[in-house]
Parts: sequence; structure tokens; C-alpha cells
Amino acid sequence: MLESVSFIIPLLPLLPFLGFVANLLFIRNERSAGLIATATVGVSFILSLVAFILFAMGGGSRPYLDLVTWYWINTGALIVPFGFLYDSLSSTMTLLVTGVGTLIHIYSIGYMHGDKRPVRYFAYLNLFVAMMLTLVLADNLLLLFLGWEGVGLCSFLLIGHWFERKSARAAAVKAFVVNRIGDAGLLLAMMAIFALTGSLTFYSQTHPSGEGVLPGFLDSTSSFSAIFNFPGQPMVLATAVTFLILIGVTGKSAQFPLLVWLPDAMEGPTPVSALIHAATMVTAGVYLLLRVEPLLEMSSGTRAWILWIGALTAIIGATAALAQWDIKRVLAYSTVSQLGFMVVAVGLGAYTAALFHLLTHGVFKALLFLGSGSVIHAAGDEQDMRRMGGLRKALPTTFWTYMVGALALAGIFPLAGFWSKDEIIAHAFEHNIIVFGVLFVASILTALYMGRQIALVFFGEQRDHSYHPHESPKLMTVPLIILAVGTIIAGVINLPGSHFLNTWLQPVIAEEAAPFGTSEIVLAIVTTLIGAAAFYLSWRFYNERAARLRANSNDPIYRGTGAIWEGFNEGWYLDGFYKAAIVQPFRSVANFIAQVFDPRGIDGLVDGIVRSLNGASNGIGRIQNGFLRTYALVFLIGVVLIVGYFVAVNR
Amino acid sequence: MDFWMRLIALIVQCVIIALAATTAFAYLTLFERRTLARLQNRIGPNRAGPNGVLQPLADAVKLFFKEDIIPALADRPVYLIAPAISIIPALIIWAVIPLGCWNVLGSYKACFDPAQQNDANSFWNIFIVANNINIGVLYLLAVTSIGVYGITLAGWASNSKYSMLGGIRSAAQLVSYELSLGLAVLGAIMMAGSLNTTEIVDVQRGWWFVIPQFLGFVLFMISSTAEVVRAPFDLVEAEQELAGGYNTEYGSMKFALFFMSEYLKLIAVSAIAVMLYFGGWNFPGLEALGDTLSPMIGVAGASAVVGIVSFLVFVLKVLIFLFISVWVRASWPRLRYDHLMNLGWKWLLPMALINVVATAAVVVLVPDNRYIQGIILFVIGVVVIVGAAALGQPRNKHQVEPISMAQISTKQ
Amino acid sequence: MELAIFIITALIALVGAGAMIMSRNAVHSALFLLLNFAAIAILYLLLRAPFLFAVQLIVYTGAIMVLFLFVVMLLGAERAEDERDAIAWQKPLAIGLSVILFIEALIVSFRNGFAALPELSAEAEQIGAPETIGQVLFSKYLLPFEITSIILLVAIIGVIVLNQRRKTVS
Amino acid sequence: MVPTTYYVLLSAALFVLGVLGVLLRRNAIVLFMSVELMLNAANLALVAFARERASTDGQVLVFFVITVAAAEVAVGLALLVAIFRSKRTTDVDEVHALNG
Repeated sequence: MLESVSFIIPLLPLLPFLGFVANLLFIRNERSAGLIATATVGVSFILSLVAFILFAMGGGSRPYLDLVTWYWINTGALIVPFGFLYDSLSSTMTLLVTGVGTLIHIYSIGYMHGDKRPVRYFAYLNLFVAMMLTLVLADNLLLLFLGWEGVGLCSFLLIGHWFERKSARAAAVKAFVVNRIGDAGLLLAMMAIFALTGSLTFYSQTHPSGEGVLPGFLDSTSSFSAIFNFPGQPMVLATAVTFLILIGVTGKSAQFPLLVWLPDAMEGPTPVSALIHAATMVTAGVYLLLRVEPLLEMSSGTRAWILWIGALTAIIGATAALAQWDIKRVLAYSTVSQLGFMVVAVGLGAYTAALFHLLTHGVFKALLFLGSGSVIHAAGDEQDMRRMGGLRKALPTTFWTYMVGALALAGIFPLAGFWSKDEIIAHAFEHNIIVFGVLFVASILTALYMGRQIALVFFGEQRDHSYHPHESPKLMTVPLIILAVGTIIAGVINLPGSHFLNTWLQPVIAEEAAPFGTSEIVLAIVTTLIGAAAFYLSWRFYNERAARLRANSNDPIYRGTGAIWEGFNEGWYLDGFYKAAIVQPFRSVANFIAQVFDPRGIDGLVDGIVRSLNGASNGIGRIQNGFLRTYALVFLIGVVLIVGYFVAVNR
Repeated sequence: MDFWMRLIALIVQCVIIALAATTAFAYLTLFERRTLARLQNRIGPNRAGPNGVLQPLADAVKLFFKEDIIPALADRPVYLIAPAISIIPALIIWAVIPLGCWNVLGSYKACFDPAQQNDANSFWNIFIVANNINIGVLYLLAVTSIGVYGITLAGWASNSKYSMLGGIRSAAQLVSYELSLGLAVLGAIMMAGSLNTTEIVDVQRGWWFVIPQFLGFVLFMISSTAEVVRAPFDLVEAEQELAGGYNTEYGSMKFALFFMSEYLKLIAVSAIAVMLYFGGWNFPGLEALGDTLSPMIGVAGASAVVGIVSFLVFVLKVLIFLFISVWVRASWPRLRYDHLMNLGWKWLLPMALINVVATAAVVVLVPDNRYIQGIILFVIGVVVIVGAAALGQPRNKHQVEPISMAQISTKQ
Repeated sequence: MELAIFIITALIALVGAGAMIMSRNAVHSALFLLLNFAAIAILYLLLRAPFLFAVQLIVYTGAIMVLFLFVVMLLGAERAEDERDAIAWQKPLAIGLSVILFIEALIVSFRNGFAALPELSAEAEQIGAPETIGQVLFSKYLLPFEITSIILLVAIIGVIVLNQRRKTVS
Repeated sequence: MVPTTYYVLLSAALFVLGVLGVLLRRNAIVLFMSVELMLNAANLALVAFARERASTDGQVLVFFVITVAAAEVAVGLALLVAIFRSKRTTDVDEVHALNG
């Protein structure tokens, strides 16, 4: 049975890739492009489901499946197989990616109808999924990095899909550049790992020569236990390596210093936002952290960093989400916040909880984004919540599914978000009370901004009558319904007590299921109640004041908070900080180079060389006067010199 | 001692040959005029002396006393030196031509048996050749090639259109025909295996090269006639076209020098033809004559007789050639200039090349028997000549050039 | 005796060469060069090279110089230097350099000394005989000989092509 | 016998005269003649050396030089005639335009 799994696994990334190739080279119309793209990803989903079941049935004997298709790089010292690692972690991720991906594809057919470049869009979308699957299934860091860069590239391409818009172009470039910063960290980490262990594969496998083993670096953790004399403070090598990995993760998963790209990524088509935020891209960072869990376990220092970065991100995201007008930016900052939750879980050592939240969040955030897409679609591409209101009546399906998603995000019992988020908060409560406090506030804020959004978008009266809202087509609503169902039931995969996910992940992540005691139950009840209360209060507050909102008016709480609200709205001025600290100096240096150094220095140098060469050639050219006799004279000079040399010097 | 003796003898020889040659020239003019006259059914000069024998003297006196004119626009130095340049090669060419064999100190036998020429380099061995050098034939070619300068320079220095054209024509003609001349001679050289003129004469004893080198001989005759600018190749001085050619502006003795050089060269070329193809001074029975006489008047006397007879034989043979030359002049019309060039480059040169190749092949393939060599080469030669004549026939009646009456002219 | 001949001939050669480059008239130049060549030919004889003597006369005086004269006359180019020299500045330079070159030759000569050569044996006298040269030419130097023949052929073709009259298309 | 050095000196003198001719004269034909003079000077030195070494090789070399010189003169004069046809001059300074 496992043999059939090994037959299936390479197909998972290959099918979307083939779809990409087909769309890239052969398909020319929107309809077939959407069909091909959806079909490939859909088949990939079915296959991953099959593989998952087969693996689950026969997986007991073998904790993972390492499938080397061929050796990508085989230079003696550096051996990089093009291999797929199929274990409980990657199989779960595969399901999420293909499942949510399929729904987003279906949704895209409806959403992107009438777009200028649908074929290109679907090609990129397919490539995105293929790259994400490569990332998830890679059995070594370099192949993972290929997928890592691949999703980075695809995000750039898709965010900039409507590149006619300046903001889209800027957002695409921003996403790309910010991600590169993190990638540099990951690259350095890879180099360090290779230098330490001589291998980039995760787990040991057969050496390509057929004899011996190609060690996996996760199996040879002893290499990382050496002490590295960092100036002023010795640290374990594992800390250095994992810290470098953490830099990569902050880039890809939009953690604190590098989170700025994600809100701007809303410039892409909404399904792309869903894909980036839910199933792919941002989850890659968390996935990577889970993947290198043995290393993290060795470095309490890095885990502390992870913890605090996550907490900070969670609170930044939550507060910023509270002060957005753009329906999608709210969700974007919400994603940032939720990613912070996951990272905190990793930092706490609650890897299963992180993955659990990753999965549930993937489902309900996809639901929310697709729902917001539906709203935007209905509102004639209007994204400002001040221009919406009262869409509940026009968009019933969207409203109800969105409501499910929002409640799940707010952590209301018994939706998926409740289970996963509560588990993280429970862990925090147990380990670090400050972080618990931060997360607790963040989760209340989550309920607040979701209530605000629901109130502003769906309740009250329609404030802007320039469009006629209408329910989206079936192609868009059906995925919403499926996701809503998923959101409702997804909690079961790791219900307290059953710990299904914990058990499932046992071969990969050696983590005992957290005990489920009275304090946890009390905590859960308290958080849920507070969350529900916050949600209701916020809904009520905004529902009452929504009618007075106009296109440019301030938030009702702006009067009370003022500059704080402004700061939240600007995402804690991180963009401004970067602009002032990095972009402006860089720009002035570039300006100096462009306006002073280049024309005076480089051009001057080049012109000078040209002028001197011109002068020289003019001078030399005068010797070439065409007079035969002058040439003969020069010849004679040479003869005299040579003969003189032999007469006088070299007798 | 030997050196000074040799030098004196050389000087004596040179003076004798120079005087003899000029005298021969003088009487050749008479001979030609008389013969031409006879061929044209008239009498010729017969007033000065009995049968006009003093006519050359009279001509000389007349030329000496003519007014010497130098054209105002002439290039004086070259104008003056040109006749000298013209006459010098005509004289020095005689240096290597064996005129006879008079072994003064030894036996006449040495003339007929190379084995007895034990002292080959001794001056006394063979008297009548002025300088017996081993590059004799090359010397001949070199000197003939210098002959062009006199005419060319005279034509240029006169600074006159007609003279100039004559000079340029001569330069082109002489350079062109030199090639076939040299190649024709090459056949004889290959047969003889030597460049030494005496040896060439030696080798021909009993088997003159005219038979094996028949083709070469014909080519030599044609191209040497052109080389000495003799009718029918005398376009250089065609009166009708060039008003006399290169020597139009010359008068008195300077003209006489050109005139003399022409005739001297004619004689020299005839002598070379005799030397190369008709056995030089050799004649059947010459050795027998010596054998007959030596008991009567001693070896030295016999040698003297043989020497004189051989010289006379040589002169006789040359006379025959001279007569032929006059005869040709009387009979054949002058060629057109392009025909001249065509003949030289397109007919004579290929034929000469064929001759060289055939001779070389036969000499190598049939190394020992000179009679068989001769017969084969003779046949080849006749075939080539006949073939060339056949090929040269005008194919179209319209291409036949109108033939005018032979232009017969005497100088003066 | 031989030295006397050498000195006379050498003087003739030098005068010929000098007059050649001094002469304003190309035909005179050619004639002086002819004189020079003749002198060199005689020097060849002194150097026991009778074959080269003949070749020098036949080729240089008999063919090359005739060609020169022919071209000069044909083109009427005996006086081509009427205008002012455009690069007169190089005249002193040229003379100076030539003098230096000659001085260098002098230095070499004086370094080598002026020892008279020994008389050659009768056998060695044959080095310039046509037979010897023929032997060497067709054995040791056969390849250069053939190549020379090719060069001559190419030259013939080249000359013909160069001075071909363009056939006018009509 | 005459020392070889005399011949070499004569050869050098003739060569220098040839050089001067090339450098000072403008008539292409005279210039050409000067080149021939230089060739002859070199030939003379070669023959002198051959005489000193009692070797035939030098003379054979001279033979080759003379032969090739003949070819060279033929081609050179043909070029000259061709130039004269277009430029109506044999002054080398008149043909100093480097293009066309």
C-alpha cells in the first residue's frame, strides 16, 4: 500500500505544475484555463486524500516516507536529492493546501470572470500551489527553499496581477523585497547547517552511491550542541542556526519586524489573498518551524525570541485590525495576529497547537477572505467598509458563511477557532503569564474587530447607493458553504481529550498532549464568554453608529483615542519607520549616486576615458598619414633600433 | 707571366674580332643590297669600285661627314649614349662564339677528341674562341637581352612621338621574344648537357642538332629574327608607320652605329644558330683533312690548316644563314603589331615549352642513343609545327587579312 | 689585381646607386641602376658566382629594368616630383637614420676585421658553376624551387588580372 | 682575394642608399628601383658570405631572391600602372588617402 503512496506523492506537486505549464503554453481562453487549473489542483487534492488514507492505514510501521526521485545536485560533498518527505506533518499540510487551494480555484473561476488576464492568473495560481506543495513535501532544505522562493515569486506575480495599478505594483515589489530579507536569513541558516552536518536533508536516507547513509541534519542534532562563542555571550550553535531560520520565518510568515508586506498584499485579487493568508505562503514559516522542531528543542534562547516575537505580532496585528476601514486589510491584520498566535505556540513548545491553529485558521480565514471577496464583488469592487452596510439582506449566503468564519475567528464555542486558539491560550496560561495576558487581550481584540466588521458590512442600512448588491454566483458561494461547514467541524481533529492530531503527529513531533484539566475548562469558558461579549458589544456599538458614517468620516472611537487609533490604523507606523529609516536614506543615497556620482563620477570617468582615447587616437591617427614614405621611415627606425641593439648591447 | 700573356692575347683577340665584325658588317650591307637587288630583278650598287666593292667605304665616308644633329628637346646624355649602348652588346656577344679550332701548341686531334683536351683552360688550346667560359649560352642570352636598351633608350631620348613608339614597341617585342628564344635554346642545351659553347659544338660532331632540335631550330630562327628586329619583324623601324622608328632623330655616325649594331646582331645570331644547330665549325672530313696533311706538313701545320678551314667552314655556314635572312626580307611582308605579339606569346611560347618538355622526356627516357633520340624528337618537332600551322589557319574566310605587296626597303 | 677590379667596380656600383637616387629623371635613375646592377654582376664574377652573374644580367638588366623603363615610358612618368614635398620634415630624419644605420654596419665590419680570404681550391671554385647550383637546386632546395615557381605563376595571373581591361557590357 | 668585409661594407652602403631612395623619392617607380637596389645589396652580401664559406647555399638563396624579385616587380609595376590609370600620377604622396 505504501508503494502506491510513493507512486502518488510525486504527482501532488506535479499535477498543478502541469496545469501551470499547460496554462502557460497552450491554453488561451479563460474558461479552459480555469477548468484545467481547478481540475489539476482538485485531482491533486483527491490524490492527497487517497495518499493520506493509505498512509494513515499503513503508516504505523514507518514514521515517514522518503521518496527520492532523482539527485538534483550530486557533487560528492553536496548531495541534494529531489526527494519528497511524506510524513504525518507534510500529509496534513498537503491536505490543507490542496483542499483549500481547490476551493479557492473554484471560487476564482467565478471571481475572475471577465478579467483581462485570466489565463495568466490561473497559471500563476497553479504554480503557487505546486510550489507550496514542493515546499511542504521537500525532504531537504534546499528543495524546501525552492518552494519557498517559488511561493515568493508567485505571490509577487499574483499580488501584482493588476499591475496597471501603481499600488498593486508597489505592493508586489514590497512583498518580494521584504521576503528576500527573510530569505537571506534562511539561506544563511542552510549554509550553516551544511557546514555543520554536511547535509541538507531532514532525515537520514540511503546514500546515492548505494552504500552508507546520507545523514539528515535533524538526525544529527549533536552537531548543533557545540558552543559557539558569540562576542560577549556564548551560545549553542543550534541557537544561531534556528535564529537564522527565525529570520526567514518572520519574513515569510509576516512576523514582527517584517510583517509590513502582508497588509499591502491585499492589492492582489481576493482569492489570491485567501490563498496567501490561508493555505499557502504565510503558513510556510510556521511549517518550517514545525519541521525543524528538533533544533528548536535544543535552543531555549530562540524559542524565547519566537515567543516574544509572536506575542508582539499578535498584539500589533489585533490592534491594527481594529482600526482599518478596508474590509480586506482588517482580515490581513487579523492574519498577522493569528500567525502571531501560532508562532507563540511554537515558542511555547506547543507544536501541535500551532499546527492545529494553522489548520483551522487556514480554513476559516480562507472562508473570511472568500466571503469578503464575495462582498467586494457584490459591492462593485468597493473595499471601504464605510461605503457598505446592510448587505445582510442582499447577500444571505455570504452573510451567514461570513458570520460563521467571524465567530470562529473570534473563538466562539464550538467553532474551529475556539478549539485551536483556546489551546494556545491555555498553553500560554500554563507557561508564561505575561504572554498569556498579551494573547488574551489580542483574542478579545479579535472579537472586537470582527464584531465591528460584521456590524459595518452586513448590518444597518446601505450607506452608499452607487452600486446594487447582488448575491455572488454559485461558483463562489458553494466554496463558501463548504468552508463554512469545514469551519464548524474542523475542531474535531484535536478535541481536548481525543488529541487526534497529537497522536497523529507523534512520529514527527515528540510532544505529549497537554493535560486537560479543570483550569483549562474554566479558562476556555472565560475566554469564550469574554470573546462573545466583546463581539456582541462591538457589534452593537458600531451597529448603532454605523448610519452616521460617511466616506471620509472618522471611526466612532477616534474621538476618544485619537492618535492611538491613528497609530493602529497605520499598523504601528512600521511602514513609516521603514520609510524613514531605510527607504529614505537609501533613496537619498541613490539620488546622490544618480544625480551627482553618476553624471560627475562615472560619466566623467567614462567621458574622460573616451576623450583621452579620442585624443590619443587623433594623435596616433596623425602618424597614419597615408604617406608610404612615413611608414617606411618608421620601419627604418625599427631597423636601426634592432640593429643597434644587436650591435651595441647583444653582441 | 701567364696572366699577362693571356691579357695581351685577349686584347689582341678582342681587337681582331671587333675589327673583323665591323668589316663583316660593312660588306654584309653590300651583300644584302646586291642580293636584294638580284631578288628584285635589278642590279644594286655597282659603281664604287669593281662590282661596287667600295660601296661600304663610300657609305662610311658619307656618314662620317654628315652634319651631326642633336634635337633640341632630346635628353642629351641618353640620346648620346644610346647608340653606344646599342653597339656594345652586338660586339661583346662574339666573345663566347667558337669561330673555329686551331690548337696552336697541341695537335688538331684535340679539336675532335675531348679526351685529348687535357689542358682545357689553357689559352693556347683553342685559339679562336675568345673566352671559353662554362656559362657561355647564358652569356649569350644575357647579352641579347641587353640589346633592347639601345633601341628603347634611343626612342625615348629623341623625345619624338615616332621614336618613342618605336622604342616602346621594341621593348615589348624584345622582352616577349626573349622568352621563346631562351626556351628554344634550352632544348639544345639539354641535348648537349652543357652551357659551354665549345662543348656544345663538340657534342654535335657528326650529328648536328638541327635534326633532334628541329622544332627548337625553327623557333630559334623565328624568335631570333624578331630579337634582332629584322624583317618581317622590323616593326620598330617601320617607315610607313613610324617614319623610321627609334632612329628617326638620329643622323650621321650615330645612325651608323645603330645600323651597324643591327647587322652585327644579325651576324651574331646567325653564328649562334650555326653554333647551336649546325655543328659550329664542324664539317665532315675535317679530321680526315688533318690526318692527310699532318704527314706532309707536320702536326702544327695540319693544326693550322684545320684551324683555318674550320673557320672558313663556320663563315660559310653563317653566310648561308645571312643569305636566308636577306631572302626572307625580300619575300615576306611585315607583320601587324598585334599579330607579332600573338605569334610570340600564343604560338612560339607554347611550342617552345612543348619542345623543352619533349626534349627533357626523350633525353631521360632514351639516355644513350642520340640517333634514336634525334629521330623521335625530329618527328615530334615536325608534328608540332604542322599541327600549329594547321591550327593557325584562319577558320573563316572573312578573317583572312589582306596581304599587301612585300615591303622592300633599304636603309638610308 | 683583383682588389683593383673590386675597387673600381665597387665605385661604379656606389656611383650608380647614388646617382640613381639623386637623379631627377626616372629614366636616368633606371640607367644608373642598370649600371649598378652591371657592377654587382661583375662583383658576382669576382665572388666565383658566374651563374649568378648570368642570372643577374638576364633577369635584372634584361627583364626587370626593361620593365621599369617600359613602364616609365608608357606612363610618361619620368618626372613626378614637381610639387613641394608634403612631408619635407622627414628628410633630415631619414638621412640621419640612414647614416646611423651605416655607422652600425661600419661598427660590425670593423669588429669583424679585414682579413683577406684564402684562395679557393679548384674544387671549391665550382661553388658557382651552373652544374653545382643545378644539383643543389634540384635536391636540397627542391621545395623552395617549386614554391618559387608557384609564386611566379601567381604573379603572372595577378598581373594579368590587375591590368585587365574591364569588358563593357553592351 | 678581397676580404669579405669589403663586400659587406659595399653592400651596407648600397643598402643605405636604397633606404634613402625609398625615404626621399616620391616617384613610385624610383622608389621601387630603390627597393630593388636594397635587394641587390642584400644579394651581394649573401654571395660574399657564400664565397667566404665556400658554400653554394648562399648563391641558391640569391637565385631565389632574384626570381621572387622578378615576380614582385611584375606585380608591383602592374599595380603602379593600375594606380596611374585612376590617379594619373606615380607620386606616392598623391595616394595617401587611406579610404576609397
